[in-house]
Amino acid sequence: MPVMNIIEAINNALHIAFETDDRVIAFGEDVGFFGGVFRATVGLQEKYGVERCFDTPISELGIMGFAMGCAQMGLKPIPEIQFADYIFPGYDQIVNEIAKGRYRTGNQWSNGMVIRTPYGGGIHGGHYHSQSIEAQFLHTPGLKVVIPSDPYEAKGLLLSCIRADDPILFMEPKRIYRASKAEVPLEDYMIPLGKAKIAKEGNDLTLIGYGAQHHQNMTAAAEAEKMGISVEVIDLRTLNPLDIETITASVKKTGRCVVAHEAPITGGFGGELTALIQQRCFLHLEAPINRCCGFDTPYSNAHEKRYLPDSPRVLISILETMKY
Amino acid sequence: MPVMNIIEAINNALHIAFETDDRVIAFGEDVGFFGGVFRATVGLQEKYGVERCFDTPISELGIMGFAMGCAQMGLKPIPEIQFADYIFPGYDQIVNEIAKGRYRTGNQWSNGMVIRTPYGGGIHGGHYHSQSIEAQFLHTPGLKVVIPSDPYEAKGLLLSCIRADDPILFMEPKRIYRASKAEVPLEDYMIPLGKAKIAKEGNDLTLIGYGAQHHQNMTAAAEAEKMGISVEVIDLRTLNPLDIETITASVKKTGRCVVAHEAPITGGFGGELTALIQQRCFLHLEAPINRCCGFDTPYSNAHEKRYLPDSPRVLISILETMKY
Amino acid sequence: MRSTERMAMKFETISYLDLEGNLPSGFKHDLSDETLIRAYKIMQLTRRIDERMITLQRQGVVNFVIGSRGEEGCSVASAMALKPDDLLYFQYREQGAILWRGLSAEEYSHHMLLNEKDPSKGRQMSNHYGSKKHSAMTVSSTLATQIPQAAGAAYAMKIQKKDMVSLCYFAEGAASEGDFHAGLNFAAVYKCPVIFFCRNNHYAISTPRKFQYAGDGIAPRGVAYGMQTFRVDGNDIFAVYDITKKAREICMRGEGPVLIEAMTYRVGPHSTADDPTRYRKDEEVCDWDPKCPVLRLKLHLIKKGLWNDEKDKAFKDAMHQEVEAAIESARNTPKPSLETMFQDVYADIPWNLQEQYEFLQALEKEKN
Amino acid sequence: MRSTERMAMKFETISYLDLEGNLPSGFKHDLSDETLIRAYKIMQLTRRIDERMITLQRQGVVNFVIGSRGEEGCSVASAMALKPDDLLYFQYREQGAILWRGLSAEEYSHHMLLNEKDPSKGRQMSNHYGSKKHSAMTVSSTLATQIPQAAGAAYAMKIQKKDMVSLCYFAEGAASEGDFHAGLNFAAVYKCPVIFFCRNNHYAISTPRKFQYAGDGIAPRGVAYGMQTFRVDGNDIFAVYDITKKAREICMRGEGPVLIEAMTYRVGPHSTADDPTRYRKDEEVCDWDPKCPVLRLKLHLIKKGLWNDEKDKAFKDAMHQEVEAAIESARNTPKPSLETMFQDVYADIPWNLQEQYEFLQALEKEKN
Ligand SMILES: Cc1ncc(C[n+]2csc(CCOP(=O)(O)OP(=O)(O)O)c2C)c(N)n1
Ligand SMILES: Cc1ncc(C[n+]2csc(CCOP(=O)(O)OP(=O)(O)O)c2C)c(N)n1
Ligand SMILES: [Mg+2]
Ligand SMILES: [Mg+2]
Repeated sequence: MPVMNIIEAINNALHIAFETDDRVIAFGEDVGFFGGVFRATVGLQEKYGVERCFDTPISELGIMGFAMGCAQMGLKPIPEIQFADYIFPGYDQIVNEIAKGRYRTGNQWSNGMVIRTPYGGGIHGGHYHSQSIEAQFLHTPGLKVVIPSDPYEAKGLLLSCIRADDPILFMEPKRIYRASKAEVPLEDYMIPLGKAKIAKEGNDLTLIGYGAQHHQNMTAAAEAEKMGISVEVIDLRTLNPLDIETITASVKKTGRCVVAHEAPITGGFGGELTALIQQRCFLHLEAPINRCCGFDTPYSNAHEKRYLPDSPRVLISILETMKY
Repeated sequence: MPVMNIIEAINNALHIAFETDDRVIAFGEDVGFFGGVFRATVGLQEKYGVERCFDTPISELGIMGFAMGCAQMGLKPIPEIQFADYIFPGYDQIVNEIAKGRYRTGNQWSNGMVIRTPYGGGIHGGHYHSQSIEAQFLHTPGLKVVIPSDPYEAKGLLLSCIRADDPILFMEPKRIYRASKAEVPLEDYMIPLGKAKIAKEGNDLTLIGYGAQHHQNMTAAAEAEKMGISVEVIDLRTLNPLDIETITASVKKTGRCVVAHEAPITGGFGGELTALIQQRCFLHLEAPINRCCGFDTPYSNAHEKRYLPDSPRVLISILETMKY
Repeated sequence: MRSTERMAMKFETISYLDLEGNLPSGFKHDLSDETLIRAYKIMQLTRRIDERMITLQRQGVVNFVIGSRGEEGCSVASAMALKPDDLLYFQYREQGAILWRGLSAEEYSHHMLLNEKDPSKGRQMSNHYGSKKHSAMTVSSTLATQIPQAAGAAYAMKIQKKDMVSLCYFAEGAASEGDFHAGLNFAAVYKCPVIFFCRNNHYAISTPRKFQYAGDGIAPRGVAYGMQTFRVDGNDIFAVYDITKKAREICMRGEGPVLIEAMTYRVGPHSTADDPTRYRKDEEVCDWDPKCPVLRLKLHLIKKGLWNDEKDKAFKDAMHQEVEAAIESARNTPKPSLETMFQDVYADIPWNLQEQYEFLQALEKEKN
Repeated sequence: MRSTERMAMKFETISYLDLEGNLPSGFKHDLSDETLIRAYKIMQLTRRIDERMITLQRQGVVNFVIGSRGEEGCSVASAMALKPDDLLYFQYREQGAILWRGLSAEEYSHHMLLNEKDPSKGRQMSNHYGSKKHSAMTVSSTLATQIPQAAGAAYAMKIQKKDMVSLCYFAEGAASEGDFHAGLNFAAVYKCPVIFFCRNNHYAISTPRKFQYAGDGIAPRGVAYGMQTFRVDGNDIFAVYDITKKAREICMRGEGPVLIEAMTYRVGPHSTADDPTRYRKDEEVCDWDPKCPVLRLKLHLIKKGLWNDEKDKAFKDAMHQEVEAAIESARNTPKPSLETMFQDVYADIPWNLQEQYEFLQALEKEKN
């Protein structure tokens, strides 16, 4: 089985999607001829023509609105937003239009599409090439959100998203685009949406994360293990719909929980997770659910390393929670 | 003391702000000559001239960007977004630009302004005249969020916002614009930001809300009282920065908590409140913190009454939490 | 074009039918007598439904109405020039087009009363019509969002090699939104077969055009995007029809999108929530009475011997009855069921919605 | 203007200086010899700093650089035409303008190395300069957002009755954003004294202009918004200076905003993260060598007897030394302190940031 990095796995998934379904099209800034600034769409225009994979003018709202029209006419668009930080000019089209399209039209039309966008910090990008935007999209009925954490997951989840019938925000952890490598089958395969993955079993504490953060979590769990703490690590994969069963089963087993994400703590998805867990596992909890997250500042370039909830910080949260 | 409704109190506050500070300007769609579709800016153009209060083209992103430029030149803009549902075309300007302006420029420039917008359901507005958008702005370092619940609060909080030096989203509960009446002094007065109000003291359970929801909460608390349950009702007033002290002191006292808001439960501000409270009051909690919120659907016109977490539903949450 | 100070770009307005109902001598068109009569009838139907809905709003039966009085020419004549499958994207004041497409007064009333027969299942405000079987996209309140969507839909038609265009209605106020810019620019770049139909009706709620733009209206923007552009008298159904038809031909020849700016006037209030006497003079409104598109067509039909007062009365009596019956039927149709609240958010119903539905079901049961 | 099929709006390009450095006979300008020499020096300084930063990026000293090679004429000559207080809003490729304003190589280097002397306290990526004392707004990565901001700032200047304009730089790619539409339209409606300066440099990263727009560039849009509009040769400092000065006069006469489209070419890569050989031919780039704005001005200065090879060498030697010293100084300046991370989010530090700061302080202490 070939070893791929995340970009290669995504590119591979896109090629399979284009090959197996001619309703699939992809577009965005620098996506066509050049193949995307991160090279995710390389080869698609060459192989499937400029009508199916093309460059757009620089307008995220245009990209989103255009994608919605394509979807309404039965195509399956995969628009790319070059950096997640630049998705906001298209925010209205996504949260008011694309997400509500099926409901609003009484199921006469729907907007199945996959909005691909690289997100997250760790690449010296400062305010506008580092943000983790998931929480800003997880308060939006009608929009699913999926975040893979490695090449194998990325390919299988992306293919599932493309073949689903809902609008889906597919956030790609750009920091580990090339650093994360795994064996990835060349064949067509899908990983079901809405199912979290128990990446490591454990009994003392449940550690929940997704995307690039998941790797920090795994490292922290390994460190904790050395200290005799058995951590169960969950990679959410799909944030909406959430795999509430896997989460509650785990926390009921361990009685302790840490949630970690890069985005600022206040108003982040960790709050939602905490609220759900404390409600469903209240009598099992032996300590408050601890959030290990980005700080409530804009993303500062100079302080990037300190900003991110890296594995040492996750470990601190684990220890704090164990000691409680 | 005259009795005013919320619109009158806001209008009165704006007149005082215009009178006492000539850097203050107000603009937005239909805000100038007409005085706003809800009549909040009536009389400003007539009294202070078209340069200080004016109509804009229909572009929320334009309104926001324009306001930022005005602020950078030392004016104090009070842009209006006609309905909170229409703030999203201006989302990028708000969350990426206005909120981060001070940080990004190293405090060379700042963007003090008050973005006024009517929000919330209960007026037969369907998807796009009913949304409660606060959570989508509470994950944004640099932006404060204030929501008054009655005319007295509205005037005093608005004047504080205008005189603060930060960008502030001021969300007005349009459902009770005219229904909520109170004695409001004609004089200039301010209510400090960042301080919640204990609207009713109680010992058995803490009920937290803001805006129009606060009145549902008060009704539910009165009902509960009849059933022998003593509810402490907190009106947050400022959502960011949050008055964490008042909240934790109350929950530590009561040991039980219900959080209520109109916005969909998933990803709403109730999650953040829950996460903070369970962490800070863990050992005092006798039941999980209960969220009584809007459902995870777009706002449906036909089902509006069932959608809103009205006082009967809040009461159910109170009883559930008491029984736990 | 030279770079020059205060450069002027002035568009003339194409108009054929005069205020007395005359067409220029020698003017040719391909509209049959039956089509003209139907156009007149649909415009009258549109007006009648609007009037009745406004009354019903006052009576509390309907929550909200956006009338199209004075602008029926824009919607009906543009729809006439298209094929029935061409996809319409509305702003909200184009009910004439969907009625032209054959949506019945009854279907329209079901929507306006937001009952269980409303295709949108009562979820939106009224006046947010849409019907897939009439190839008419459901209205969205958020202004201008439909413009890039219409461009995208047209792109799909183009690469699917359909004999189809999309037509996107919007008004001069909405044209200030960023979506307008993106939609027209994308369409021009990819030569999408889309007709952008702008109703320039002088007002955006209370805001007059001078606070909406400083140029010569919306038309010059089309030229700037590199697309073929026309300005027509929106109250002249012959001009609107002729130019929309031409626009469709341009699209189908692969020459890209077309912008049409139709000059008209919002005779009524913005909506039932509006009181225009607060911001404009009655005289201004009266000036537009003789320009009424329905009146002008009627005068034309009479001049051509196709119509007379007797026929008018008979038609109106029947039509009014039809409208009353439609409203009656809509009033007697139940509201959407509880479960529709949780359907269609996604293709399937996830656990959280299922839980919420069950909670609400239990609550309703308790109540009853 | 008649509504017509395939309507053309073609702008001519204003240019004075030819490729040999000659101005048309009889051409008059008000630029002193010293100013011309300074313009040349600042363009060379800009180019040198860009080159050095790109090298430092390869060496890992700087993270990210956006060079302005080939476009120094746009930035420097436009800044020359303004008053020193006029507020500049940048896209990111206009370092020439802030250097013209007097920002020193050392100050520039402090920013590029994101050290504690960077006015933005190292918070943004490098190449996001800004300096209040030079009336030059800090760059934001998010494209086009500065356009409506510049309009708003100009509005404030107008109602505060200042002798001031704002000038907003952006490029042809950014002009596709909704912010462009809103910014120009608002400015036109309120007659704001703002100059919109568009560098049309052929590419937006890899995307050539034909996928950016279908019209005749950006200039016709200005006309559509009802503002005075000019297209200039962006590599001719005399044309850029002359038209920007005219534009300022138009603004100060209260005639509203002006759009200038400067035709130029991005000679280098988009940024240090880009490899243009993947999407364009070397020949295309070479075509622009003789059009270089620095070269053309140099030839002109030589022809006028103001400059020669000897002077050039002496100037460059000194200037290079200055740049090296600047970089050295920046390299020796410490990074911003931990507390700067939590400052300036709000006017005051709220409890949550205070808690987070204390947590991080404790952590750092533990580490050391
Ligand atoms: C994005 C957005 N902003 C504001 C509104 C509120 N609004 C509804 S209609 C309207 C005026 C529209 O004017 P115009 O586009 O000229 O259409 P007309 O009503 O004249 O047909 C406004 C401001 C909205 N619906 N959507
Ligand atoms: C809103 C937004 N979308 C996308 C980007 C990513 N991006 C950075 S520069 C650029 C190309 C800009 O091209 P142009 O405006 O022509 O400027 P030039 O680089 O040619 O000077 C893109 C797409 C961004 N910075 N902001
Ligand atoms: Mg209008
Ligand atoms: Mg460019």
